[in-house]
Amino acid sequence: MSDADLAAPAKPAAIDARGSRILQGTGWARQLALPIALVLLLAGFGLADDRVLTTYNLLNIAQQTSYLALFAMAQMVVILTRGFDLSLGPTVSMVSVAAALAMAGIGGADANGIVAVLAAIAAGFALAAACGLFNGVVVSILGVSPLVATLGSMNIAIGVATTISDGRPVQGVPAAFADLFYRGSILGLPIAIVIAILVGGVLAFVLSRTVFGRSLYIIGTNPQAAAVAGIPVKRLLVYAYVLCSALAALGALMMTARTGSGEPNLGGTLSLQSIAAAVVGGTSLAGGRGGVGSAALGALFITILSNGMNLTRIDGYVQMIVLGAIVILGVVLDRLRLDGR
Amino acid sequence: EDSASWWPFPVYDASSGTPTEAEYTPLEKADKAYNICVLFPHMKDSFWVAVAYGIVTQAKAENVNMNLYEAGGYENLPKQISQFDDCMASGADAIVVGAISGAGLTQKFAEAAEKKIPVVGVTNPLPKDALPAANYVDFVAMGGVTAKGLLSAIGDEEANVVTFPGPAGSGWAEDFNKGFKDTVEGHDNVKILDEKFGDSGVAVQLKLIQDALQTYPEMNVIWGTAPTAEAAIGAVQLAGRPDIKIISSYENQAMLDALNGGQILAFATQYPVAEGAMAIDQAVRLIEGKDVMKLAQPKADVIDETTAKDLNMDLVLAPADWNPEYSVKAK
Amino acid sequence: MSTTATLPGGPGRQSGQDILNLVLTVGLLPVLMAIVIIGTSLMSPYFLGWMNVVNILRMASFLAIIACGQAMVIIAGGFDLSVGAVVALASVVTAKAMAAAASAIGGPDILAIVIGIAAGLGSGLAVGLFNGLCVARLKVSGFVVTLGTMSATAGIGLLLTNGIPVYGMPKGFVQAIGRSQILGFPLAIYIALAVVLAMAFVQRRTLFGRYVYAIGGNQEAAVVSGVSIRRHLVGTYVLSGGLAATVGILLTALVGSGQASLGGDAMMLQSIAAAVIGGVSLRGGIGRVEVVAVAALFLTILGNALNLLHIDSRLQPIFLGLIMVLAVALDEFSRRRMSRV
Amino acid sequence: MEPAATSTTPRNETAEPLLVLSGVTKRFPGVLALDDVDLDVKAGELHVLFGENGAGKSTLINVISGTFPPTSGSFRFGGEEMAELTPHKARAIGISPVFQEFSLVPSLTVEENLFLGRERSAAGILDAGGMRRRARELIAELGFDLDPKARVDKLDRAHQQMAEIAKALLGKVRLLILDEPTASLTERETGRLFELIARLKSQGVGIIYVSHRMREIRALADRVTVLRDGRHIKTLDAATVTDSELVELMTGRKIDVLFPAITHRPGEVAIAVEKLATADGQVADVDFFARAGEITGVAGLVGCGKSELVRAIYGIEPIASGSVTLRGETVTALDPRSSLRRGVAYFPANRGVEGLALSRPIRENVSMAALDLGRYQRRGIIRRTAERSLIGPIMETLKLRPPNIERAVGNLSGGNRQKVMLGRAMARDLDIFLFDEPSVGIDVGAKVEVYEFIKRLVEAGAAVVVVSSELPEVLALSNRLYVMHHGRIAALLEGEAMTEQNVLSSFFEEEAREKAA
Ligand SMILES: Nc1ncnc2c1ncn2[C@@H]1O[C@H](COP(=O)(O)OP(=O)(O)OP(=O)(O)O)[C@@H](O)[C@H]1O
Ligand SMILES: Nc1ncnc2c1ncn2[C@@H]1O[C@H](COP(=O)(O)OP(=O)(O)OP(=O)(O)O)[C@@H](O)[C@H]1O
Ligand SMILES: [Mg+2]
Ligand SMILES: [Mg+2]
Repeated sequence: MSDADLAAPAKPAAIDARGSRILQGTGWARQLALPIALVLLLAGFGLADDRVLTTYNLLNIAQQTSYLALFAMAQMVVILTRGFDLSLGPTVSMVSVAAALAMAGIGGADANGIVAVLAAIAAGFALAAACGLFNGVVVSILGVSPLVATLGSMNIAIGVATTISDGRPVQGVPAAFADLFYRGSILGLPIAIVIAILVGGVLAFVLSRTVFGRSLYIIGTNPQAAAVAGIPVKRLLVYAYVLCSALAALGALMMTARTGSGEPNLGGTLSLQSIAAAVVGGTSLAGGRGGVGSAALGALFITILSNGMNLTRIDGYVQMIVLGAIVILGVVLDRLRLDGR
Repeated sequence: EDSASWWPFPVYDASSGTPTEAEYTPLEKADKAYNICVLFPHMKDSFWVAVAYGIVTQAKAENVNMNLYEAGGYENLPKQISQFDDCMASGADAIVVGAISGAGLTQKFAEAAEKKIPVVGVTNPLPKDALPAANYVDFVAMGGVTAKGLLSAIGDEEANVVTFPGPAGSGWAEDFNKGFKDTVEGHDNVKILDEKFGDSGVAVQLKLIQDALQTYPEMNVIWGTAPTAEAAIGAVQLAGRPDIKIISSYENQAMLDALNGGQILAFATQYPVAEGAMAIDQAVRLIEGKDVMKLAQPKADVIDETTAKDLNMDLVLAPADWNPEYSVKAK
Repeated sequence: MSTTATLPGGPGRQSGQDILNLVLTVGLLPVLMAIVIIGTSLMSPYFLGWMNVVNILRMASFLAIIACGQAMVIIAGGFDLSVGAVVALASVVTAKAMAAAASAIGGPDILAIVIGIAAGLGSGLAVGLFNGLCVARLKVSGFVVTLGTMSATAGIGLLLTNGIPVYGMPKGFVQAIGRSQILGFPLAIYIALAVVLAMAFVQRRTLFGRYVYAIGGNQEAAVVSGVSIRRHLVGTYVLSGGLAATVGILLTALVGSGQASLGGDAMMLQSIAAAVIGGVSLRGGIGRVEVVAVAALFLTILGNALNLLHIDSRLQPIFLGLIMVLAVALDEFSRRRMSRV
Repeated sequence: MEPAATSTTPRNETAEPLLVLSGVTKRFPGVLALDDVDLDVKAGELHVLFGENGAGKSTLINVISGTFPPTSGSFRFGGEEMAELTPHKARAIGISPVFQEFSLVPSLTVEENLFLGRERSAAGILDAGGMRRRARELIAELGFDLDPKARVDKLDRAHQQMAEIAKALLGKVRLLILDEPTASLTERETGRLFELIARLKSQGVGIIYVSHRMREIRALADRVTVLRDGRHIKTLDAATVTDSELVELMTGRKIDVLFPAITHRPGEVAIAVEKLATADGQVADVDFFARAGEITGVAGLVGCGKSELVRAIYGIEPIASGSVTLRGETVTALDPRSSLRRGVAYFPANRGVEGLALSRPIRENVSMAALDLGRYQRRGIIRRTAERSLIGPIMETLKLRPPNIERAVGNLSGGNRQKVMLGRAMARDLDIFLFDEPSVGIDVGAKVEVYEFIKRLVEAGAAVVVVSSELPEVLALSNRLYVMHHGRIAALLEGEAMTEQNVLSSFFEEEAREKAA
């Protein structure tokens, strides 16, 4: 048991008790509040501009959401354990470049499709796993706070991404890759949406139905109790960070297919965005609270907001202000609703 | 705000691959009030404000609807891609894009082509033949122009240069740098001591410059982005090194003022206002299926004290009192 | 209490103990810093040059001032992501107000300068107040609130300037605040010293400081002990906003123009890194500003050393990230060893 | 006590009682914690609040000390109507609570905590010297072994309790409220506290006292008020009421004996510890063994290392040297996971911090330590139906109330929380049980159930170790009793020799021996 854990003040029981009562008693209200807000938001934009609610645009929103939702889900996994991953964005950049380089290395645009795709996947996930492993080991075994650990790996990933790419986009992504991760569609749904739904489903299953998922919630709620109950806290923390990076890598591959090149700046602001999406959706930074639904809803919320503002022609800087205001308003409403009971 | 005096504008027509001298003259008016969607990497400096000025002025002149979206910075490629999607979703007749990464948008370009939405590239370079029409200066060439300016200014004197190209991984910083380096190569009196990549904000550049002043006491030329030059002016003064020459790889209001104040040696320009205006015209021509110059390249110039007087400032910067407009409604 | 059972007693143990105790009191940071300083000065003759030392101190001053505010917020159990954006806003507001005042009243520069500084500080305090009120009154997490204000503040800064630098400040301002020196050191260093000393005093000797520790350490306990939570929470955010604005003003004077690109995410992350490396606990209740200032100096020296050692600027983030993680991991390790002894 | 003396001269008998509550109701979301309670406390009286876990005692105290307002009802203090009371105001007028959940800030020192909210200051600047002097004075006056400069999170619970009590006595006190103050004190400190209480009473301070320990109630109480389910059941004169009457009022049923008669049938040695020393030095050179079929007790003063001993055996306290042998097999590299696999269970004293994930359902908390078993999962996927049908009956036998295993543990009272911990032991097959303070903070009814549980374990042949600061408890339960002192075994008592007298004298002998050495 680390000293840091022991020194951490135990949350007064009254607060926890109240928090859990809310979770239980208002389960359905929590689930529904954000969706209702989303529908209202969408309806509002729909009134302002009639192109917002076209099938085409709705599909467009869904597709844009799938990327952010993937990253928010990745982030949520580690937030559940009281951590977060600032290196997620740079990991995305690094994976994008590495995958493109791997494909370029074996023949670029003319490479054999399957070989190229496999090479990209191998290179991307290997790097991401290394990054996740680094984060996990530094956080759980060396006991460094997730903030510093991932701030460190964030810098490292940025350095790696710009160094191996020489700072330029890496071109030569074969069509097979773009088909698989971007252009394809299943039952009329663009592949990105299909992947996001599949991953979301599997992740939801993992979190709610497996020993691993259950343990993450327990670790996030009370790490000391988890350790005393024989849960291998350190090992599972490492897994959580690796899983986070792996999901980020999947998103990175999809984005690379979407851009058609390996981009050293692809992840730029994704770290904060994914945290924002997860938290706005109701994932608690204090750990132990959240799920696939919260991450997906948060991502949808942010995407609809910016899509709506784009289509209703709100100026860029004003968009930033509105986005900030709405993020605050979102959590304030959440808070008021919880208090109102 | 009248663009009439800008035309004809001398350019290279590089449609066929080899640039030939040409003149650009836009249409009088569009046939209809088309919807044109414009995407910018950001609007955080006077350079992009200048491009926007050209776009807004020309959109008004040709009487089309225009909406401009900015992605908030070069680190936001995913956002620009989403904005591109939003443009297509909002039923734009054409899209004008200042690409964060030309390579990164190729998929989107292909999609727009499938949907028969014409796309025009403006200011930022794109892969060859990526779009039906574009206008930009090759950044490698821009870097080269500034190098030539330096070479002619120093004659036989020794020049020890540290370059501050801009953010690593942006693509454009690397290209500027390459152009500069390639051009000074083979000149024995010019030595490049180091290349310091870094975010193109004044604060970051200031720190890099101050560190470089310590690392390389022999440095006597600072070459870099406009914010680099801005930061360098103060840093050089503080360090008591008025002998250091400062050159900026592109233009903004501060560069013009600094040049007039004798604080920098030179800056390069690619006439961003004209670029914006041409892009709108190219878009209208594509929509209407008219003849279009596939790749127009403004003649990049390096501006120093002597040439500053002859410069048509209208084509370099937006008027000081102009406030960016993000949308234009056709009358 | 002893470890005699574990270690064979003998000569040398006592001195080992002494070193360990020393490290416990001063922390590992100065030791690491000494290593970096000595190492770099051996490899680069310019590192300990007067100009370079002044440069380092100036840059460290900016970071230290912001990190002090950030540290107070974190100690109270919060988070301030908006500091970078406040730096930018304050810069722009100062420059605009000063330029406007200068051209409107003509007269002596000093009046315009005072008006400009007041406006800049005011803008920072206002953002801080808004953050504080949201966190304290509406009981929303500081992380999310300041994420929102970060976006909104940056938007306002850009909206005011369109990203174009603001000129027209009286020359006196740039000369007096930005470029003037006292005993060979720039003004910023004195201001930083004053801020750190004042904050150290506040932490140790004032009610406000005491209550900030109490609130972050155990908010429930503070409540039942009759501490007014709201007022002091708001206080920490206002302080942080004010200090960030101070840096915005100093940077404006240094670069000679108001810039919406000053500050930004990098400044925000660095301030948090400095606070955490300086021993501030992200769970609140623990941390000393003077150590945070040392951490700010450490980070600045590190960046400077990498430049002076001719490390490729693309590789620099990798070193920075590794050293940052290493520093905190070692610290954590020694602290754990300590708690055993 | 200087402050008390200045504040109260005993009031004349006809005056209104110090504190009068009428019709106080407190409603939390979904819970009616207090239901129309009337109560009065006279100056110089010690008034015991008695009731099961969750009866509303702490809630009542919180209302009186201004932590939150009652939903309805009113109360008067010192003849004045109290409206809009804040914690600050309450302390200012002499209402001093000692909370069950401590009101201490872990990262501050004892001294800083004592003055929290009432710092001596001028213009916002602290008078550090003055406060230090006053803190030293107070601690000396109270006779506590407490370092005012020590950080609270470095103290054990007992010393934290002392700090909490000292904090309450800092200002002028007219009504002292003690919520289970002795739950983590040992005999010596408890004795000190009782002397202090007597002194305060004689100075006319009114005292509200909450405890689950019958002995204390007997020793201290003037009157006893019994609460049940948030309702005031009866107020009785302590001199005339019997223990069994009180317990019956409290639980609504009869409880004859607290400690069950346990038949010990010592079998093979289950745990053998040789020359054990922990890395933190709290345990040194300990030889210890525990057999199957009997309860092995460990008693000792605060900080003597008795907790560390069992924690080391379980594997959460690093071991520096020595060996641990479980059922003849010497184990190296102890950790909770492998201990559980070897059939060893540990019940931490601090259930909130080390035991339970409060916001998670009871079901998850019970199965938490057994998820590696095939019964609960297959290839890492949890068998939810199986889990539910296994945990449900376990909690039923433990008489969980309310019997819903999907509720969050945070909603449960102390006794029921302990039942969740016990349930964890039944969720897998275990035969060595290490209890650290098994009955701390739980009511008499729940205690009986815990003891019954331990009895069943032992009689089924398990090896049980009970570590406790409550002497009657270890004396009544154990077959053999170790007494620890300063990290070493001071005595091993068996059979007739297991008396309170012998335990205490072995402390003092050891103390004397150490002094001599
Ligand atoms: N802050 C709170 N929010 C909601 N419910 C609460 C809160 N505090 C207490 N309760 C509930 O009120 C009831 C009374 O609790 P209280 O703490 O007063 O019991 P108690 O008699 O002190 O028990 P114990 O002997 O275990 O200390 C319980 O059902 C408890 O769950
Ligand atoms: N006089 C003291 N002052 C401060 N800390 C003390 C004192 N005595 C012991 N401690 C601390 O108490 C801790 C050990 O106490 P702990 O309660 O775990 O032991 P224990 O033998 O289980 O006692 P108990 O179970 O009776 O509380 C150690 O961290 C030690 O530093
Ligand atoms: Mg209670
Ligand atoms: Mg103990």
